[in-house]
Amino acid sequence: MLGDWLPFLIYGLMALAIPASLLFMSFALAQRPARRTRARALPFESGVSRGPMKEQRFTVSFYLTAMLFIVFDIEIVFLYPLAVQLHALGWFGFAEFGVFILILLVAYVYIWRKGALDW
Amino acid sequence: MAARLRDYGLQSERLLWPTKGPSRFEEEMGVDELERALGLTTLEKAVRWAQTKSMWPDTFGLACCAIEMMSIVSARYDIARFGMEAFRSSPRQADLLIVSGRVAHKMAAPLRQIYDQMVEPKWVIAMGACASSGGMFNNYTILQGVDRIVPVDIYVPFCPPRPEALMEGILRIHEAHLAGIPPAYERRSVAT
Amino acid sequence: MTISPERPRARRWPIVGEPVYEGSRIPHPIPTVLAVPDDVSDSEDIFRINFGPNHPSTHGVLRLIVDLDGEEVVGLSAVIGYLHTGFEKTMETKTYWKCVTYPERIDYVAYQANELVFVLAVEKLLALEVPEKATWMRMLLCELNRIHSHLVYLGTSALELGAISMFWYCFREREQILDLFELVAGQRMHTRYFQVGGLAEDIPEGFYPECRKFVEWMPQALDDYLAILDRNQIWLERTKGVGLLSARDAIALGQTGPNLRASGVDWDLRREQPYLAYEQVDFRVPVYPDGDVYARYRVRMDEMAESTRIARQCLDRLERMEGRPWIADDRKVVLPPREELHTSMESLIHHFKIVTEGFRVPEGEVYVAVESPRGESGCYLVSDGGPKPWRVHFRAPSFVALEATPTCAQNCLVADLIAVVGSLDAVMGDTDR
Amino acid sequence: MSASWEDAPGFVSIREAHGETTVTIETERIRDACLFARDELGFEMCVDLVATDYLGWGAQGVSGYIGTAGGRDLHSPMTQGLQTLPEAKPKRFSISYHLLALRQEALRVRLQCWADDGEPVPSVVSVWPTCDWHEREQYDLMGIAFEGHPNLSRILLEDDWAGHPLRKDYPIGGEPVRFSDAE
Repeated sequence: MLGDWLPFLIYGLMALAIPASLLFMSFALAQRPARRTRARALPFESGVSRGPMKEQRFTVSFYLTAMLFIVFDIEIVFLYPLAVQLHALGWFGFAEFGVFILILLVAYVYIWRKGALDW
Repeated sequence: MAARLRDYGLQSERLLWPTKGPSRFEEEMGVDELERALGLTTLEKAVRWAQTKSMWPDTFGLACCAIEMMSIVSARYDIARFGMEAFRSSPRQADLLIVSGRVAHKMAAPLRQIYDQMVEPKWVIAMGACASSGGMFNNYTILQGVDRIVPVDIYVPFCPPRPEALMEGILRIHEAHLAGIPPAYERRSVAT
Repeated sequence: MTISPERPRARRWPIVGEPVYEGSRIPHPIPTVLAVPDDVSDSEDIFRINFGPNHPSTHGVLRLIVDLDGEEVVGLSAVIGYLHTGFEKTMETKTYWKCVTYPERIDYVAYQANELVFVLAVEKLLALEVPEKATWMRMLLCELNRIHSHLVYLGTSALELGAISMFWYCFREREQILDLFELVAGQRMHTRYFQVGGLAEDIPEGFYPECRKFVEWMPQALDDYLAILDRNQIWLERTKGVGLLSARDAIALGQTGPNLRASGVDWDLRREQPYLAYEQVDFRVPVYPDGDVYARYRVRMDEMAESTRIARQCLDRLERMEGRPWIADDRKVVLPPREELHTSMESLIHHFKIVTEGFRVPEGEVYVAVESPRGESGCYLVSDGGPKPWRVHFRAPSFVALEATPTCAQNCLVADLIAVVGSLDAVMGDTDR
Repeated sequence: MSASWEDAPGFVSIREAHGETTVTIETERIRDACLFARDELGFEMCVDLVATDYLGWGAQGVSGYIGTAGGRDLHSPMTQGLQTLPEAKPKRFSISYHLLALRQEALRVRLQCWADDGEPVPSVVSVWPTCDWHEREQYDLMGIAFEGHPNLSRILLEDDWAGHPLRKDYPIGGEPVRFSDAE
């Protein structure tokens, strides 16, 4: 039984090899800087950075936007199993997910009206 | 007879001057016959070849030469043929610093800091007369030549240099690197 | 969009359309620094970043110190001087002959306008009569340079707002203009083709058909740009209603040129104070009342169309001036022609005097202003009668345009700040001089 | 124009040259004169603000271009007889305000006031906000102290730069070049 999974394994390994080789080559073949100059450790701030970046708080609106993205992005993950099993589930699956999408639409209209989307 | 860059498939020198003999870089870096015949190459040469084929310049536009530097990206001169059309804005991803324009004393410190923050191996082109030698401004505010603060690989004359002149400078850097000539900061002490 | 008729109609105040916003938005204590409002300034949320000298979107080495509250710009102040080249001090040590090369490098995108303004200032002090052919050729080259400058503006500012392909379209037309400059003067930029007294050389014969070809092609290229950008929803979203500047604020901040005409002030030096031969040329002045980034973009697009019309009319006139003198023949100022040196002794003496010591400009002070692509570019020249200028000062439209950044950048996002700085079209060489 | 230049506050003299009018104003009254110019005479825009240093003005004597009976020493062109001496200036620095009236017949005027080294000049930022940077630049390069300016600091040069480069007694700087003709 395991045999027919072999091509998938080989394909997975090859897919894994590409990022691994990128990482390895850029690490192994890179030229080490000759002298650790102080300026290299500084953050790049268009050429006028004085010291390491001091701790700065981010406003909450970034966090809000991130949360909204997660809510609406994970929704797509749930669509994958539906797509794979669409024939098996037939109309029942379609209706089921219609309700799922509908609920998310209500959420979308709510946050749109609340103004969470515009900055 | 020492191998010629043409055998490496490098036509740059020949584009401009087909009948020219082996360039000075080749005489210095002779390659023995066997290795060339078998097409073998050391890992280091392969890495150098990869580095020259995607040497990304840093957008360091100062003055009039910056306008001509912009036009080498345009369709007519198209530096993309040498894999260089991605003008990186941060020195962390840039290999080549084209100082295009006159450097005031107020700009010297940021220039030096950006040069330090660039990744190795890095090259510097002093584009135009003002970057190479202060040009026609010999006064209190202009740095008389960028090589006072950063080691420079190639000086491109004219004011402003034609895009072809700048590309000639870039090709010279590619050729020098392929022939094994180390960048300027290794040959010369890093200018204090 | 209203295009004012060719001849100025009687009006007390040249403002067109209703004001963009009431009152004035110029920051109070210091007009050029947007201070962080008190209620927000003490919280640590304010994030200060440097749009530093080496930034892809500031055209050249402008440094903006921006205080951000999240994505919103609440504080802004500009630091300039990273390209201060000391033109005025250097020109005081050069004779007038050598000085003509310097102004081109000040505003290196609109170099012909700077060269013209210095040469006109010296000629005004000398009260020198310039032949008609030279006047018309100067006007033609200045209009070509205006198209060139607006193309560089359009290419780079569209590139920053995401319309990357515009960069390649605009630089394709720009190459054609640079070929014309190369044909006329031998070099693409900084041609030094204007001389005190007229032109440096006669017009080469191949120039007229080449220029005619460009002038025929340009309107179609402009339609291509409009087809790409004008109905592009992203472009409209990013530019409409961003960076507002009302007419009163623009005048108070001394804005001139496209920035002023985009704020609804119907003012163009080529029509109000005609210099060269602009009164004999028929062109229209685009004025938009909205005062935002889109209005400035539209003003520059229409100006390119108008400049093409002017260039066409200049070509028609120039083609009828074959064999006319292209430089004044005042021997005290203009070098005598070479062949004359072999025969006449006076020409040899004049030639020697001008070359060694430089021609003298009578004592006096004069201010000449010209409509450069960025606005009113002026030259204040003081002469003590000697061969070297005593004081030269260039009125830089970009220097003044950057003063308007804090006013335009109020309550806009960081991304809009790039659109605003791009639309003000400031060239750093011009700002720092 | 209902009011004319004569009744501008601090009016000293008016001069026409090369088609331009130059109105000389007393230095202390320059801000009132600018307010007068903007409100009464309609000069809404201050186009430019320039300071000029007249140290050593006319010192070397300026000669016309005509040779003299005694002949000429070609090597130092300045030895001709002194034909003309440029007209003497009241004080060392002249500060010129170029004004523009956005009207049908475009009108330009130059308000000029004279100041010595270190003499404060009233700032006109309150009249025309655009003069903020112009004044900072003239302070930076020429050393004119504009009192009443909200943010008078260096704008073009580094903050710790010593001296004001555009003054006549400030050397051009740069490096000595072997073959230059600079005396």
